[in-house]
Amino acid sequence: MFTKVLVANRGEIAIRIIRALKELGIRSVAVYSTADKNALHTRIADEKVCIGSAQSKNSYLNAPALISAAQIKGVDAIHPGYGFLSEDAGFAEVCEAAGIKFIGPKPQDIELMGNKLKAREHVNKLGIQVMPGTFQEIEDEQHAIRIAKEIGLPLMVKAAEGGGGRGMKIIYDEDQIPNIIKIARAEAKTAFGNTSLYIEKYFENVRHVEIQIIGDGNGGVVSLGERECSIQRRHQKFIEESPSVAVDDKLRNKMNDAALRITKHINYRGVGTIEFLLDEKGKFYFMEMNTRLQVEHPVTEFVTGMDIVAEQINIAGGQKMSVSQKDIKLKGHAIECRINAEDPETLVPSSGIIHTYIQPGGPWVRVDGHVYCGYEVPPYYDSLIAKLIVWAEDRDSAIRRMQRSLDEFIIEGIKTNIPLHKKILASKEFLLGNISTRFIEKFI
Amino acid sequence: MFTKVLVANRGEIAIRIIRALKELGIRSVAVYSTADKNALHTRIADEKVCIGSAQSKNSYLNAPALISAAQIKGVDAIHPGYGFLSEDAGFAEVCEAAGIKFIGPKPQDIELMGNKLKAREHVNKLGIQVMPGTFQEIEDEQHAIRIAKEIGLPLMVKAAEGGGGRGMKIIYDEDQIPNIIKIARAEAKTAFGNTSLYIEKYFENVRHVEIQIIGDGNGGVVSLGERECSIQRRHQKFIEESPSVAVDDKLRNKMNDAALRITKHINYRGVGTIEFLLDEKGKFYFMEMNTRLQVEHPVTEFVTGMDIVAEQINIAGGQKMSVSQKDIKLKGHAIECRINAEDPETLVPSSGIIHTYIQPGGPWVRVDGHVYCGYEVPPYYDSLIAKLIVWAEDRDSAIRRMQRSLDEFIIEGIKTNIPLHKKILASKEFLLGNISTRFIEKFI
Amino acid sequence: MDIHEIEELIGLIENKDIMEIEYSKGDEKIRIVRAVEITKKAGKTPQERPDEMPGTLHPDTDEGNAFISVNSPFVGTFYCAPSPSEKPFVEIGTKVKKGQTIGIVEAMKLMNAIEADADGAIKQILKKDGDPVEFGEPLFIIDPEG
Amino acid sequence: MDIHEIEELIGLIENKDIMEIEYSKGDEKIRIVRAVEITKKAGKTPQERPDEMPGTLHPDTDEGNAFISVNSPFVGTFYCAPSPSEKPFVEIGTKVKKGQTIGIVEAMKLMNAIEADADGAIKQILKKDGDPVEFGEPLFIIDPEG
Repeated sequence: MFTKVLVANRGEIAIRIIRALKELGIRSVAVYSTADKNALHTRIADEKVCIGSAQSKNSYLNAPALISAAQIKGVDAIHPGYGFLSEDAGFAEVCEAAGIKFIGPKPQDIELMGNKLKAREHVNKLGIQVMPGTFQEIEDEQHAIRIAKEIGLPLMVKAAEGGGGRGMKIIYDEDQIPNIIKIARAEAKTAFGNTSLYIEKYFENVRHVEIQIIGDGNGGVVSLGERECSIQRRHQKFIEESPSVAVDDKLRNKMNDAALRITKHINYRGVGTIEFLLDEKGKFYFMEMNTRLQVEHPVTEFVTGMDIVAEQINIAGGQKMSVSQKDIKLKGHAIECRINAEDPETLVPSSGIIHTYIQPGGPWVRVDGHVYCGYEVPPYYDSLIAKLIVWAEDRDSAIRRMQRSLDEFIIEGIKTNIPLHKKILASKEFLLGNISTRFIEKFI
Repeated sequence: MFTKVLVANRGEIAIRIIRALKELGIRSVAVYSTADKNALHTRIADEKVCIGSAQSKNSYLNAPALISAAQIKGVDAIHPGYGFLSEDAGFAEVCEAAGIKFIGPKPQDIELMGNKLKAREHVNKLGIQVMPGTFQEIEDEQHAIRIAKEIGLPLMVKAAEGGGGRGMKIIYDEDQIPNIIKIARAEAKTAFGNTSLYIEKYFENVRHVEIQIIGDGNGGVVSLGERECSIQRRHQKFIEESPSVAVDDKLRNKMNDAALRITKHINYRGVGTIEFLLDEKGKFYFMEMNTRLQVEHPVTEFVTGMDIVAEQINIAGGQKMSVSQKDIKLKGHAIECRINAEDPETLVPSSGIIHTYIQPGGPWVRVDGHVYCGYEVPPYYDSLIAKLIVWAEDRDSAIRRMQRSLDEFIIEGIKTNIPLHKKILASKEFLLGNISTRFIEKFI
Repeated sequence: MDIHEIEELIGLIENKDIMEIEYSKGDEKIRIVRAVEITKKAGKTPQERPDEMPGTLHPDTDEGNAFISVNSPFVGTFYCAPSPSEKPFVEIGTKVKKGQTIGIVEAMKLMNAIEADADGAIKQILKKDGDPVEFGEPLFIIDPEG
Repeated sequence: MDIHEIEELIGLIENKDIMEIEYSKGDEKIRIVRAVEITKKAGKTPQERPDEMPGTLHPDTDEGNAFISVNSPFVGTFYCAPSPSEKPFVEIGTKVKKGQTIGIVEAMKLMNAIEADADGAIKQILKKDGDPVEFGEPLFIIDPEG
């Protein structure tokens, strides 16, 4: 196993990983930008090193600085967390070339799944239903119009190198096509350094349901069940739960089976998530695979009793998987609310000094956060400041537990989305589980 | 069920109960002394009422003020928490006389178990081994000396109306008897308003193991397994865990059986704890019963998955027990550290303003606390400021999780016992489970 | 002494009315002087004021005249008259003597007489007949010069 | 006490209502007095100051003379000479010109030349050959009047 690991991330996920490392008896090295000098992850890690200035490209996205930091600290492995370089096949390769284990999938798997068109092709060949749409990139506007006629409006234009909800545009009208293609291409170039686009059918009344899997790279892959992630805002997940009210045992088996086929076929190593759209008739479509740890992994930890991050580290360190599929049973119900430092009306990120910070606690309440009283939220990074996760015997009890936890959560000095979470949790439609990816849009 | 409940307590347990009430959809009324104006329990409750001045006798022990508060707020029931009036049979009676449900045992059960001599007699008659000692109160010094000759030194002098570790003196030498009896009698009068004393054998290398039970008052009683509470300081519990390394399935069944016999015989209603001494040979002796919710109930919640406080309230509200004995299975391992505001060397309570307060978090970490950054710990009450409870698959993992959680817990402005907890958790003897009630004494 | 201890030391004086602190032990010596203008007023936030006890002086805001507030010594129900059929003990403007009964707070069927804390005139009656009152809640304001 | 501890100490008092701090141990002594006008500028704590970028001015404590600190622009390994067998680029007292190479920071096998930010004399060399250095860590102090 590893003796020292560098965590190439910040915020709550850096803390989550450092916690797992400590519990496994592995020394942890935090990296930080000059803006994160007082960040909590630098305080709880065993060692820390400043890798660059505030802008992510100079620090958390600065691969040479990260490798250099890993070398001067003499680590065995790098954990990339999520976001930043976690799905960068090139970074994974550079790590391995430098003799540092990358705690994540094999570079070729990151690459295969990172290109959404290749991933669609891979999955389609296995006979698993993918989202209706193209398997080639869009050549030009005329090509896009031909596709639109073929599969019918509305459509969604996506960046081939995008993912995680970024770089997506909806087309409701054929006339919009030339314009949207132009904008999407420009955005894709800026965001992903690649202008490749493709088109999928856009479904309106669907759920986003994903399957958490974990593989040991030796053909062993286990599914940890589904997460319901339909409550989204601007394609960003907002509330996640497990299990999904729309998934019964039969459907769960089918989805697990599809996820396992997709990943077993490539002998997948590490944690990953297969994202599906689920329609009202119980038919599901492959959207994409995320080849990394996900923000919402705690809901699965709560219902399975499995420490996903520890398992991920152990597998990367060469250990065997600690569970087999028959050990996995979902017990009770877990819900996660993402607490963001943002204006609940405008969604504009809110930076500033937190002068009151009182966390909820008590039974089956988990907070994965990284801020504290007196901390200044810097304006440079993601607005997620804490994940509030609860578990209870059943969904109704979990909702009530989440409601009282949101009531207890006092953050002053910056704006947060807590009021919106409270509104959603108190709504009849949420309580009934009548949700879709357009829930918040219709709700506000 | 109840629609509104008054919580006649303060601190973390008031918060724990308010949380349970909120989750059950019951309105909560907090009471507070003038010293607790800014206490968190007043902030999270639905309503609050000031009941008296800082000294407990004028507020939290002031039965007329509590009943009056309950009446002006129109509550259906009072939850007494632990400590204060929770084991006061008279208060339970006054509540019921005023038409307010007392969320606790029947007054006669509180009385029976509250008098330790009567309790010993009750249990002895059932054929369950009690601590060797007297069944009558000590008449005078000569009587005490006769008993000493009979059962052999060392002995322990206890107050008949004492309990919970208070009012106890050890006798190592016959010459000390007259003096100790005199002091113990004086202390018992001050603390419990009653001079009755009795004598038990004092065992040196034993464990304190207790069984958590819950009864519905209709003959149904369920045991939730044991807690190992041997790590004590000055007869006050310091670290608790479940299960106990010293208890195997066979012994657990025996202890459960004894606890169930003691409580079924009186048709016990509510939650309660049967405390046993367990010697090195696996023989156990009844010490006393606590007829209330206990500080350390969360470790049992973690390993059983059962919400003990919700169950207690539901039963008091006339609902049936939600579980039967066969549903109770202990899964994994839970540990609790009591975080006190006190000098870790001298044990002197430390009051003052907390200027940094950063709580541990992450998977399977629970904090039941009541302080926050900027809060001033008043000098009037118990020094417990938070309970840190963790769960993991096995004891070793739970210890590592507790260690990293203690490392993360940053409290500045007052002194706490966190350093001592860290020392104990890091010790080889604790890791091996070689513990007894004299662990800390020998350890420091 | 390391940086943390120094930080703690600073924390210590920041909350107090301390201007300067000097400490030495063996060959180690430290002296900390506080900035003058920004000395926070005893570091006390309003939440930390000691609680009002029944019958404390309340310097009122208008022209510094010290009114006296008569606070409830019990949590219970306030009554302004000896019984529903009788007249109130006092009204606004009533002249009262120290020790005179001016109201009742009932707690658990016990009627507790509320007495004037000083000679003066009733300036305000803050509760209505039958109102629930908390411990320490102001019931009357007496103007000792009234 | 090294430069970091001093920096930390300065950070500490900047954050607080502290005017002056004096500390001594053995033959070591430090006294830091705060500039009057900068007391709590716009509520900013030192933590919120933009970080020093390589080559910023460092006002030193003795008589206000501004020394220049040359900071590492990379996380990596510091070398004081072009190769182990060669002499160091500079020593204490060496006169340097702006832009002159005075050291190397190696990151991922790439040798990055560290240049003097100003004309002057090397007053201090804060790292030893082969030391690991973080981004922004001071490597040299240059006295522009030296």
